[in-house]
Amino acid sequence: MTATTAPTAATVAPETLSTAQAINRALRDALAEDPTVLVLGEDVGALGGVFRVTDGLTAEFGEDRCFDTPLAEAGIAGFAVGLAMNGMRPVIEMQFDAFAYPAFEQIVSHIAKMRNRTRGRVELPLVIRVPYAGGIGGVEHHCDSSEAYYAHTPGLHVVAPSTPADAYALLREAIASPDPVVFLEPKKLYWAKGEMDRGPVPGIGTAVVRRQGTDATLIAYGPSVPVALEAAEVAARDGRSLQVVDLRSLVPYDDAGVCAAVESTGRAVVVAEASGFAGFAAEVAARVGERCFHSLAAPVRRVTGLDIPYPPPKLEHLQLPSVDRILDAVDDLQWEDA
Amino acid sequence: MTATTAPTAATVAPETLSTAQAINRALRDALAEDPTVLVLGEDVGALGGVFRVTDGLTAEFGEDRCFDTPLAEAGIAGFAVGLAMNGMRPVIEMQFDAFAYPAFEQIVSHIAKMRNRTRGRVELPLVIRVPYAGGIGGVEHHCDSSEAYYAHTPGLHVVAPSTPADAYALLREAIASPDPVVFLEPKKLYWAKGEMDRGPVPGIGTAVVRRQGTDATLIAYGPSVPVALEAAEVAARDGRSLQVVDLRSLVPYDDAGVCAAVESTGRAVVVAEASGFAGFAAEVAARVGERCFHSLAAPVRRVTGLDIPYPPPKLEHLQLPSVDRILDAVDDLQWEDA
Amino acid sequence: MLLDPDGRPTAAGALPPVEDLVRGYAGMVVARRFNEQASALVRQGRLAVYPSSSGQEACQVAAAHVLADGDWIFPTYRDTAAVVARGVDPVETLVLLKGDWHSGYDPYDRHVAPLTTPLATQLPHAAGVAHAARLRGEPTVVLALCGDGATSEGDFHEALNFAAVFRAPVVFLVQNNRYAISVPLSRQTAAPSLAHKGVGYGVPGEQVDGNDLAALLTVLSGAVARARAGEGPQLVEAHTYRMQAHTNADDATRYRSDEEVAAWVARDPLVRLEAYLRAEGALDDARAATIAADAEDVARRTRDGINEDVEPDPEDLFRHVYSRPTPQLVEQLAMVRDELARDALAAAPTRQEAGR
Amino acid sequence: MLLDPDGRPTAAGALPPVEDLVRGYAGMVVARRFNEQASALVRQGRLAVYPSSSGQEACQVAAAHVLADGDWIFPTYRDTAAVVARGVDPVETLVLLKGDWHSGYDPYDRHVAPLTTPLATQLPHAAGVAHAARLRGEPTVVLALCGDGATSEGDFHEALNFAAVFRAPVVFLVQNNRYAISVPLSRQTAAPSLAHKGVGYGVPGEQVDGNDLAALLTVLSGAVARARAGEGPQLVEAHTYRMQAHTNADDATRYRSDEEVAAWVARDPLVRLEAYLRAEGALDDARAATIAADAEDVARRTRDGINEDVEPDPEDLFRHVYSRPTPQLVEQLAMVRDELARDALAAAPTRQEAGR
Ligand SMILES: Cc1ncc(C[n+]2csc(CCOP(=O)(O)OP(=O)(O)O)c2C)c(N)n1
Ligand SMILES: Cc1ncc(C[n+]2csc(CCOP(=O)(O)OP(=O)(O)O)c2C)c(N)n1
Ligand SMILES: [Mg+2]
Ligand SMILES: [Mg+2]
Repeated sequence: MTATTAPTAATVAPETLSTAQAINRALRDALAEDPTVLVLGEDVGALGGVFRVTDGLTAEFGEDRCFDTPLAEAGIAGFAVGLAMNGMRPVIEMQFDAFAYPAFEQIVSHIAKMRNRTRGRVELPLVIRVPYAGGIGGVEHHCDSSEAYYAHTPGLHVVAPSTPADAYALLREAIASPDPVVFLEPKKLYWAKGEMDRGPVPGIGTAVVRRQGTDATLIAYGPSVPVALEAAEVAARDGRSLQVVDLRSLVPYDDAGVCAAVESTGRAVVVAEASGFAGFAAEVAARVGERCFHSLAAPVRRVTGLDIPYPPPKLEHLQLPSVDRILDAVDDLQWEDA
Repeated sequence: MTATTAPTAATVAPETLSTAQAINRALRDALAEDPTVLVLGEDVGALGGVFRVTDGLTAEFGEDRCFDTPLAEAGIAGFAVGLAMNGMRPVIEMQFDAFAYPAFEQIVSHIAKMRNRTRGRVELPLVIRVPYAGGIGGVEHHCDSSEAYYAHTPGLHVVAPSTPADAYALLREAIASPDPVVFLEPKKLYWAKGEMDRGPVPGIGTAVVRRQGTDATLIAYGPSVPVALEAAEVAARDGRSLQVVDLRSLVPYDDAGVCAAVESTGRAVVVAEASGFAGFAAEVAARVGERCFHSLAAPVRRVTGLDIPYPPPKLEHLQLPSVDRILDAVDDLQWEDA
Repeated sequence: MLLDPDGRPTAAGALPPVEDLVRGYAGMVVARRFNEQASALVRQGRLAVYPSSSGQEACQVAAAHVLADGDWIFPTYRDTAAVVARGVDPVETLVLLKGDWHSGYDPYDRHVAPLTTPLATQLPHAAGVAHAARLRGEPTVVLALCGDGATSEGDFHEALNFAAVFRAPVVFLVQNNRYAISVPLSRQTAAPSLAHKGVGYGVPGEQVDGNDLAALLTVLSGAVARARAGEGPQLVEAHTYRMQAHTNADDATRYRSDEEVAAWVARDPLVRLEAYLRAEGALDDARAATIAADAEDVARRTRDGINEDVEPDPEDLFRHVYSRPTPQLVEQLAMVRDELARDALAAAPTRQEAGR
Repeated sequence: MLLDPDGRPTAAGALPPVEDLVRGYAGMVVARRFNEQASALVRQGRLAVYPSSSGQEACQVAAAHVLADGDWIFPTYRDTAAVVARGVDPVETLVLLKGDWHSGYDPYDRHVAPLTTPLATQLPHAAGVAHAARLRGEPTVVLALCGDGATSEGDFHEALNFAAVFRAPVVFLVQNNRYAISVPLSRQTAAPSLAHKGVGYGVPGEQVDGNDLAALLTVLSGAVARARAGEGPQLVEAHTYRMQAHTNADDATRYRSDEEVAAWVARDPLVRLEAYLRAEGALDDARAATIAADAEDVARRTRDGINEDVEPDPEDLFRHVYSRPTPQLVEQLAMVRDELARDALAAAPTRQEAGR
């Protein structure tokens, strides 16, 4: 679980897909390969999901394999628990992040704990897909960054891809996992295209360095990765070399990879869209502070969402970590030459 | 909101109450003083609550003021939203921490956001009382430390008393507050007796120094405060002077008070019963790391619950921050003489 | 059904007073025009999203018209036309969907709760508001709206049950438009009707033709009166249809046939009532023109208001999280102020722009 | 009611085969003895807590006896006697309540889900298990238990609805013992009965005397057969009473009168069936003695097993959080190992002890 550089494109011209298409393909391939895989949720059938992520799956695999449920998230999660207890590998869709909250008890008290409760006798190989976070001009309840709730709950894996290739590979791994995985799909990246890796992609639990850099390390995940990369690009023009680490997986967390990265630069900024207070970025900052203390030339800074309910569309730009805000934080890292 | 020393007992012999009695008195006094205060939940009526916290309230104030509801936590929370929208000040009881999860959507999407949604036109003066955390030999779902879920949600105040006097004063303040307050009552302290302060008690948002010390600062709240105090007592015998800060209020968080305390010693250990990963202690550690960086002689350490589902009674001692574990962490704070 | 799809009275019962029907008709014309205007504003990029109630105007208007001033109504995202019919300013009604703020009107002004998006979550609120009024001895009735899909949520169950146990004066009106986005009613329930759901709570349930304003006025007025009289909550299922897609973002052809839509368009609630009123002589061209002009006026005000560029105040983000900002919010506000001041000062493009 | 409280057959219908009644009676004797033994073990400090089903033994035993081997049962914390009747080891059954671990038996062995504490949450699981079996064409039926209080939870609603929509073969058995801890049924529902709740889901609902084993066997077998035959989920409400407090920690005198309890003790399910079987000549003193001896044997095994001090393995805490421990758990395990090793080594008292 060491941070590695993302594999470079193979010699064959790689295929380009959007994140939504990559996830659709992962579901299709999993359904085709394993008859126990089921896809269920609200509007995942005929409609193909409100983001078209499940497009065509019912037509291809039939009503028994990909199907609409009654409109009840606790019911969906609880039903999936039963399916998983009895030989299936359900992949459930929560239509938007905030609409997973009705399922919170099922997720925290059962999905996360069933293996533990039964000393490993009952496994729940299930995936909770959550279209996640903001940046799409959505109205309230459609833009929550809810990862902290899940990451704080022992028993759940929490994954957040930032590229189509990762979305495909990590979702396949999540579906194959004997453990429940909360799979956070950054909504604003659904339409972002990217090359599908030909070679193996590092697995769940491994961070990757998306951009090399020597002056400071930006640690990001999911929707914040492209912003961090853009900030690094701008900083490079100002002569500052920023490394960008993509966590990819929040649980398990890649301590070794992140520490190695931060130790190589001695400065760190954590970038995350969720409200900062008691958010996942706090864990990253605390861990880096604990583990890399003597390598740090400056306090670990966080660039996160404000501690407010997600703003209405006209104001959401103020909530999202921007290139400017990241660069301001980098500027604050107590440079000797400043 | 500066950390102050808890007021010392007045000259009149102070009264001694258990935490449960202090909370009962706060409810009784609030019901008596304000006809809009209502107490509702499961078994809060004739039974007086499974911890007897609401004992006698129905008898004294009648069925309209303190009453049992159907067994449905989302319903209780949602019903309370309506009561609060229409002139009441409901105080709801969630029977145990984990049984508040069915109400998660109501808490996160409505209770926390109603003021914000309506630009302050609709206030929700309501209190969610949660018998909270472990140490009582309870079976699964009866010992969760769920503060991180609430503290991460903008719009909620989160309070966790550690003494009967605080329990009384903070609950009175919570009931009087125009904002929703999640009031975390450490179950294992329900029967702990303490003196009721005669003088004013610092308000919500203020941390207090419970014990003076010069070598390192222990930062704790709720059920961990007595453990931190005990650790400081033992350490004193070993010649190490530990300061103990009781946060009392997680949201708002007393940055000024905590920083002043940590800067006075240069070393900090955060103590909390919840699983550490992405827990509230991470926020404290991250903030102290960010704000007191140059005063810190050692990384901020956390002594928290393990990242596992709360253990069964026979093993819960391994989950709880113990005096030994706190002292081990203090030993790790890179003492020059070590 | 008091009026058949062609607007002819049926034998099912007496019709409401004709003034109420004319007033209801006028309300529906406004509602339809409002729906069309809002949909146009989405296409023009002035609203972020709009879930139209086109086809459901009889429910929307009846829900507002059966209530007394002190009563409350709890709308969903789709019930903007009901909110307008209740007397809320149309521009304020659309603030959520424009994206300036989460909610635009003062809920206490006309006793209209904020439009609620998480399904069925407003229903227990309605029960609580009703119970608070009852504790004070006030005659308030609360009308709570939801869709067929929302009846599957646990909150629907808990709300009806709380209301029933506490005999709270709530009328639950389910607009059964047969779909929850794409999911047909057969995936929501195996019960003979949604009104049957009342049985499990001891709540009287009734079905009504949701495209028949006359029937709706009669059934809902009855339910409101019973609730007000202390008979406890009431459940009404109105059979209706949304003639448009779920929202502008939806593609309804993926899950509904043209024939099905056409059959429902033939049951348009406006056409039906207009036919009746004209046949009765209660509506002539002159009156119809006045009504249309009023509707046009609402549309114009809506359009003008929405087309006005309001600069939402960033400081509002911090003002209403708590009654007083926390120290953390005070710091964050200072950061945002500083950023905005720097942005404003910068004659040169910001770094972010430069980076693009 | 097939047998009246005095054990006399009523005119309500034919009784099940007498062997089934004798087997059921034997099961109830075991269940009663098991309840008493477990309650005694709480008083002796060997169990952390025990929610007794004393008085509800007919429901407990019937629920287990009507199922085929491949069927599943989903119990609550109160249904330990049903779990034992299903063939799970009594000591393993009590592990949760002893506090050694959260669940003690292998759910796949006898197809018994773990005892579930969060109310009604197991009901959607039951629907999912049933649906999975149905997808594979297996004849499995799932019997899911809950109490009267639990019917108020949203999960009850969602589970019945999912089962109905998917025609999942689930029998929902509500043991209506009239209280949810202290809260009486009148605070849970205003419906004429809990069986009426089936109506809102299109699920057939039936009421049965929950202290009449004969009636329970008949009604539940019928429900299981209909579910197995593809008729979809079934709801059965059994009227019963817990003769003890909610748990040992409860004080039932705060909310129930002695008279009420006495009236229900007079309807003891064991007494009633014993009277009938003796009257029929199906039970004599010799057979009763054998049954009592068997029950005594179960009690002894329970006592012995629970009295055995199992040292729970601390490493189990880390072993089963995920299929493979995360790096974080590996570190935490190392810390705990180190602590335990130091504790073990320490001849001197630990610092913590010294501090006390
Ligand atoms: C708790 C929750 N889950 C999911 C959604 C997403 N969603 C918005 S509208 C809708 C369909 C609602 O159907 P129905 O209740 O029939 O109302 P209609 O839209 O037909 O008026 C869904 C699934 C939501 N808003 N809230
Ligand atoms: C979700 C949830 N809320 C609250 C509780 C606490 N609690 C445990 S048992 C109980 C009463 C249950 O009553 P009922 O469903 O009638 O079952 P009974 O105990 O009578 O068998 C309550 C409130 C719980 N276990 N789960
Ligand atoms: Mg609908
Ligand atoms: Mg009960």
